[in-house]
Amino acid sequence: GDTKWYPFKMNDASSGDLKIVDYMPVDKSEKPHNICVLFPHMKDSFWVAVAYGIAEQSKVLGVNMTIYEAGGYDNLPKQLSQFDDCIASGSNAIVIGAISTVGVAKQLQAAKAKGIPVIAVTNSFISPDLAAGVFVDLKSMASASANALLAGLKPGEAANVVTFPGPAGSGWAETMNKDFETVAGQNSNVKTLASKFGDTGVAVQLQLVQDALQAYPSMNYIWGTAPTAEAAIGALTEAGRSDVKIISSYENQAMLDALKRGDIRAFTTQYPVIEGRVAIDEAVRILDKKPFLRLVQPIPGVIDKASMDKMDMSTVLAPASWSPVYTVKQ
Amino acid sequence: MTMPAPSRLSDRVHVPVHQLILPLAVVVLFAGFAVRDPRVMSAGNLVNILQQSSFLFLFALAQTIVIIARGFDLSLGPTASMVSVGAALAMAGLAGGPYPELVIVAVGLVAGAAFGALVGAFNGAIVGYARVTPFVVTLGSFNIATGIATTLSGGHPVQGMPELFFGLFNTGSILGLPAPVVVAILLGLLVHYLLRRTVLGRGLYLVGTNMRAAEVAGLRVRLILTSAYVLSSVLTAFGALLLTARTGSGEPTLGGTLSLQSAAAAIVGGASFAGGSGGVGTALVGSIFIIVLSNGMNIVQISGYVQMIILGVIVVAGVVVDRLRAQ
Amino acid sequence: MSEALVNTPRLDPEGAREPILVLRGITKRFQGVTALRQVDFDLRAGEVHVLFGENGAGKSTLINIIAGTFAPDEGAHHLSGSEMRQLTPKRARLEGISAVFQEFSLAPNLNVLENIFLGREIRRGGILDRPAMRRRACDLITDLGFDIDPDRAVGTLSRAHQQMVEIAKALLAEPRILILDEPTASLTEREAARLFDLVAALKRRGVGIIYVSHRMREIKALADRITVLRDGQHVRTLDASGVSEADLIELMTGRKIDGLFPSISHKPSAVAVELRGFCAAGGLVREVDLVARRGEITGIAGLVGCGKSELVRAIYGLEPIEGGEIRISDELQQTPSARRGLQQGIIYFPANRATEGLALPRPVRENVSMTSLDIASIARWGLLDMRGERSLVRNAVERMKLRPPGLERPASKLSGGNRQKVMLARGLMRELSIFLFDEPTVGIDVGAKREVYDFIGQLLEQGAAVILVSSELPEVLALSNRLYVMHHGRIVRELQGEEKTEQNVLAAFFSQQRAHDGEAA
Amino acid sequence: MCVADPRFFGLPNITNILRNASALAIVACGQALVLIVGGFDLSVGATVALASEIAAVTMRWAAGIFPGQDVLVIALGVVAALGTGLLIGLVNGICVTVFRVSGFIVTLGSMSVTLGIALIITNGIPVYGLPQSFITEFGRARWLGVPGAAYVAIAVVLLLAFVQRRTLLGRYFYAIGGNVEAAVVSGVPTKRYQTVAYMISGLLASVTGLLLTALVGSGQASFGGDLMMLQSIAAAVIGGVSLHGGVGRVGMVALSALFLSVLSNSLNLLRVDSRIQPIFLGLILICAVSLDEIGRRRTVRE
Ligand SMILES: Nc1ncnc2c1ncn2[C@@H]1O[C@H](COP(=O)(O)OP(=O)(O)OP(=O)(O)O)[C@@H](O)[C@H]1O
Ligand SMILES: Nc1ncnc2c1ncn2[C@@H]1O[C@H](COP(=O)(O)OP(=O)(O)OP(=O)(O)O)[C@@H](O)[C@H]1O
Ligand SMILES: [Mg+2]
Ligand SMILES: [Mg+2]
Repeated sequence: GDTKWYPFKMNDASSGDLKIVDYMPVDKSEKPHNICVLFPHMKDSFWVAVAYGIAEQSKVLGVNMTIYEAGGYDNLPKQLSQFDDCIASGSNAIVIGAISTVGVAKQLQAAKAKGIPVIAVTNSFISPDLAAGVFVDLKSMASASANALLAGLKPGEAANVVTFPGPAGSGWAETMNKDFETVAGQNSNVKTLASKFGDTGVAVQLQLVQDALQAYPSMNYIWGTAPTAEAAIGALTEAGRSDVKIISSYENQAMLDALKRGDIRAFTTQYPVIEGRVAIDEAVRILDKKPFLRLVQPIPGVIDKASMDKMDMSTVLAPASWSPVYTVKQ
Repeated sequence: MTMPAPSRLSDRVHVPVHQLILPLAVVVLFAGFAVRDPRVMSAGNLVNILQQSSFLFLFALAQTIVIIARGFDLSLGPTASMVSVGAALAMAGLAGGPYPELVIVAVGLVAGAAFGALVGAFNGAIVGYARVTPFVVTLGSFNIATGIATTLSGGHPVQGMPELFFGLFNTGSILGLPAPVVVAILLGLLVHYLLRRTVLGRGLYLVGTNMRAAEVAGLRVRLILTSAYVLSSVLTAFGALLLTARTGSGEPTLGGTLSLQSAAAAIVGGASFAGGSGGVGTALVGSIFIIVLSNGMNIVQISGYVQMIILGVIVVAGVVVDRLRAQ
Repeated sequence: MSEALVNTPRLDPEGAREPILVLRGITKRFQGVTALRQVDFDLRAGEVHVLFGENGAGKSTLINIIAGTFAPDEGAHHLSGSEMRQLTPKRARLEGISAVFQEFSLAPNLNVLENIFLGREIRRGGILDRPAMRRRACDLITDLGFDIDPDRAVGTLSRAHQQMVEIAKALLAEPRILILDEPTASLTEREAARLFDLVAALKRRGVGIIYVSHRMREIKALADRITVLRDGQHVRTLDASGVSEADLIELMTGRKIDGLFPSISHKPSAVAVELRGFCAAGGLVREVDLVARRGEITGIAGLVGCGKSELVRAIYGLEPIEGGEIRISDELQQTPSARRGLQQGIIYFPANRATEGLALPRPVRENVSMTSLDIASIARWGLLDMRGERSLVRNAVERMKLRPPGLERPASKLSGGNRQKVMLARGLMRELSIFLFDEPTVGIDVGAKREVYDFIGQLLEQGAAVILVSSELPEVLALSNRLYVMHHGRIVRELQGEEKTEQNVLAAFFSQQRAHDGEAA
Repeated sequence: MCVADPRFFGLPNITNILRNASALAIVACGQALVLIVGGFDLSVGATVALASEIAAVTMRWAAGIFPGQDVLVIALGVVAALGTGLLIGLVNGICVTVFRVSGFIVTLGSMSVTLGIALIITNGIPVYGLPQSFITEFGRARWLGVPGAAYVAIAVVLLLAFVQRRTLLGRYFYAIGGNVEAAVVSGVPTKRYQTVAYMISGLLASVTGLLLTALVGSGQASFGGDLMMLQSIAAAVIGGVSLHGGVGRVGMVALSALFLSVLSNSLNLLRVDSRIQPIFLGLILICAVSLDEIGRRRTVRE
């Protein structure tokens, strides 16, 4: 827990304009506060990375922490119930990775009325009732990966992209997809052939990729979620389409491994571990009435073969040996 | 929840002892959690449990109605999503205009109920007239409703509903009971009356028990089946409206896992897929059982995946004990 | 009768006198109900031992205990001298006990062949030997003289044909003890006669036979000994010779009943139902001309499968009509339906209570009021008047002498005869003038039968028109004023007054049968 | 749809369809057997997931102990996965027959438990480190242009079709589903056979778990979504299996799995918008089954 990750360069977006700051956590919490953490799920290494940051920072700062996961993005009612249960069990602060950015708005008001600060982590959401937010700007995430695509483009090379943004109706998939298309579309050589929405399981994405290979023979770029990339690697090998390049819109363990093997071009990261750490730090700052930032945003990084070795991966993913803990007790 | 027990309303039929097992299990479970952590019994948490139960209760009741008619509604979840988006769009669309909030909310309610009725009529007509297995019909409309919900909303939550809507259906309270609980009680009483005191309700049980005999006895079987699905989907729509008021937005994925959850609550409570049994009471007991269980586990801080294991075991165990006594 | 069927070794005369089955002090309880209380029973090789008693007396329960389906709560059970503990159906079958169950042991989704061999499949090398099974089954069916297609799904067969399958199934193995629980309940003379021949042959072979029936004629013809049960208790076991019908009935009911059939006075008046060139049910009913008048019972008799059921079902709108005219009270009907029929005062009581008549798990009250949910004293604007319903239903079941009379008991917890009364009580709920009965007394005891006949008699006095379809010949002969005989979908005879005799009916059955066979050849 | 798009008949596409259909058909056949005995198996999806993970974890572990001995490693993984499926089926079967609780509730419970275990074992992170030959020679292998999975599916379907028609097991499954009481009084050990049906279903779900693991190259908990469970029931019911038991043939179930796969593949190939696709899917499904039903009724009339 005592890896020295700070100071960490982040955007302070509290005022509306972005300001780069060196984020510094507090040393210790004044009291062992009870912090309730709500996750959409813990079914992939991405959320495990956030959990890792949260658990580690809770230990370092000396607070009590419990994580509840809702079992998936299609379980909004369950997250709402968990939110209520958090309030009922007397938490001092709530850190939430919201399933629906606006779906928990009403819950937020209830928490605010009870004086419980709510900190949004990882999943972006803007609300006056939020005490603080630690999440990446999805637009910058999408444009980072679009830029990675553009950067890799040889002069005059045409890119025919099929995007696999994630589940329809999730909001984030739609947002990222739109921004990716906008940014990538600035280059007239880049064409988006289609967007294939689907759940972020490897099996589902595999079928989508396989069908897209048939439906769009001219496709030479795949941009999509981490499970898409994972599925696409096998599908491309099998179809003998080594010319198709893969860029992942976010990070997980499989992406790191695939990058090491050279199976994908790049993936973008929002440093989920740092998001988790900062979220806990912000919660403690608020509870201890210390100065805090209303909205901190990690600056998305593009990780490719070149940048991989220079980076501290423990800011991106949990160590392979770490097994998730759901509660930290003092 | 303070629903009158069915025994008091229905015709002097005394409740057999074995029907009290599951409610007893709920109490024991609750007491067990309360011993582990007194916060389970705090006033805040009791209201919380009531509120959470009232949503699941409405969906379980909707599912129970078709289960009584020997059917099954797989499309319940997506219907909830579709209603949420549809009603939110209707209200948000009018919100900027010159209409008073009350009118907008009324339009939203009517739109939501109409969306529900539409799905129900579609399901019911095909089940009743073409006699296709309910599972397949509602699997079809599961997909259709999912598609409509995401297409209408463009995948984003729909915002901009009038405050009155939230006030009436979420934050408001009567006699200390939160609005969703009040709505659930009212609808529960209404459905109880409908099932026990109307020709339609009687028909549902008879058709579900023995469709052939019902036909021979001159009951309008097709009409009854269609009405069952319409009624069920309208009830789902009300559940969805309450949830929409709770989330503050029309959510295209609101209903995700509700189809299965509602069926679980209905069956745990004592309805049977063989048809002809179940009612308001079983839906109530089933949903409270599940909510108390998951609320308790959350509060005593059992981690997510362990919760899944415990939930699975206790649900089966609860039903085993309940049914063993019945034999 | 073929000897191939009955290849049980002949018992030595010595053994014949020893009981092969002895039950002592058998008690069986179902939640709250004691179905059997300290019952003793024994069966000797080569005898027909009749079990006799009212509906619900415990006959089927006793049989289920012998066949290993139910475990007794108390009592001892000896088979060929050795005590049976924890008898399972499988074990009982291995011991040579075969049963024709009252509630058939058939899987509706399987075909006749598969059902006959259920639990006794012939295998070769772990694989079903279908040709061998087919051969055995066809031989058996031919031997029994049953007219059933081995490849038909049992669920599509009429109750009568299912009964035949059930009998064939029980006779497949060589039984040591054969149990027949109302085997003729849906059969007509022809099939029943074949069965009796078979019973006689098995008897000669030393098979012990337990026979349950509510048909007095059969009991007199077959029985060696008779055991009478009443309310789950053993009343008496007596030799069949020298016991009179009236004595038996008195033993069974504990009271005197004057004769099986009431005297019914027919006063035919206006025509209620009239059929002209009526064709229906996919050719099962062909060019039928029929008239039924108010104030009389119009009987319809015929062999199994002749279409007599289909005829009345078509009148009630349950079978597709393919031609001809149908008039109800002089009004031409286009497409009859159950609902419209009821509103016009027609009611139909199906032959199969379980599948078409009752919603068994529902309370008696709901089952009785099922056909009357559209009348004002039960429901108005779709809202039920519970008080009105209860009082009407109570009145109806009281008149039917339902036992027990509780309205809230599920129909499934009643005995066969009482289930029948629940269904018939529907006839007392609303204004009705035309009553279509299909086998109204299937499986019900002598006392209850008499009550059903009295009920029909009362209807007649009120000026109703009654059409009675029955495979029990004495019943239709005694009750009907005019009797139509059907054969292969057509009406072949109309018998009235003096002509209405058993000989004439049988002659009509069989002359037609011969003519038909001749045609076919 | 085939006319509209020549790519539909391209070999790679047919390979894809066959592979997807095979995975579904295998699970659906197991599901069909359970439905035929009058049960319900909601736990198949979770079983696919757990079997996938157990296989991957076992292989990773075995590869450490027996480096280079791929055949042994794979065999251990396969046995572990199949054992997992059988065990889940056994537990389901015992709960259903001994406690006489509906299959729906029992398997709902075991689905929750199984998925919980699957997620705890791996924390939802895919399990890598499978022998390469497992992926190349099994998962992505093709013989005569047809994917390996299709051979497995065909073998399973043929075997089960034989079981259904020619063996006591198949006969008793139908009898139990048609009328349990009749089966009991006819001396059929109904509990044993019901349990066997659940075990076969568990076993086949684990076979699909293995196929998907080999195809994707890692053990995944995400295989266990509701999707596989719903689709398996859908394939069975569309294939003519009655939810009330006693009716259905695995051949038709396999065909309807193929139908479902072709349907979603065609919608993708026709480039129908992802969000509208479900609407088409639902309508086609209902139309197909309604027409089938109406046709069947007409033939019955005639
Ligand atoms: N499975 C059961 N559960 C509860 N009660 C039962 C059950 N089977 C029979 N009974 C009751 O046991 C008693 C005896 O029933 P049984 O079926 O043996 O009568 P029976 O003599 O065969 O009548 P019937 O002539 O109508 O066939 C009846 O009161 C009946 O209601
Ligand atoms: N030989 C046969 N084998 C199998 N099924 C038959 C046979 N003959 C007729 N059926 C079927 O039996 C039914 C008609 O017979 P059913 O027994 O209902 O006629 P019924 O004249 O009313 O006789 P009953 O009233 O004595 O049962 C039809 O469904 C017909 O298809
Ligand atoms: Mg009986
Ligand atoms: Mg008949």
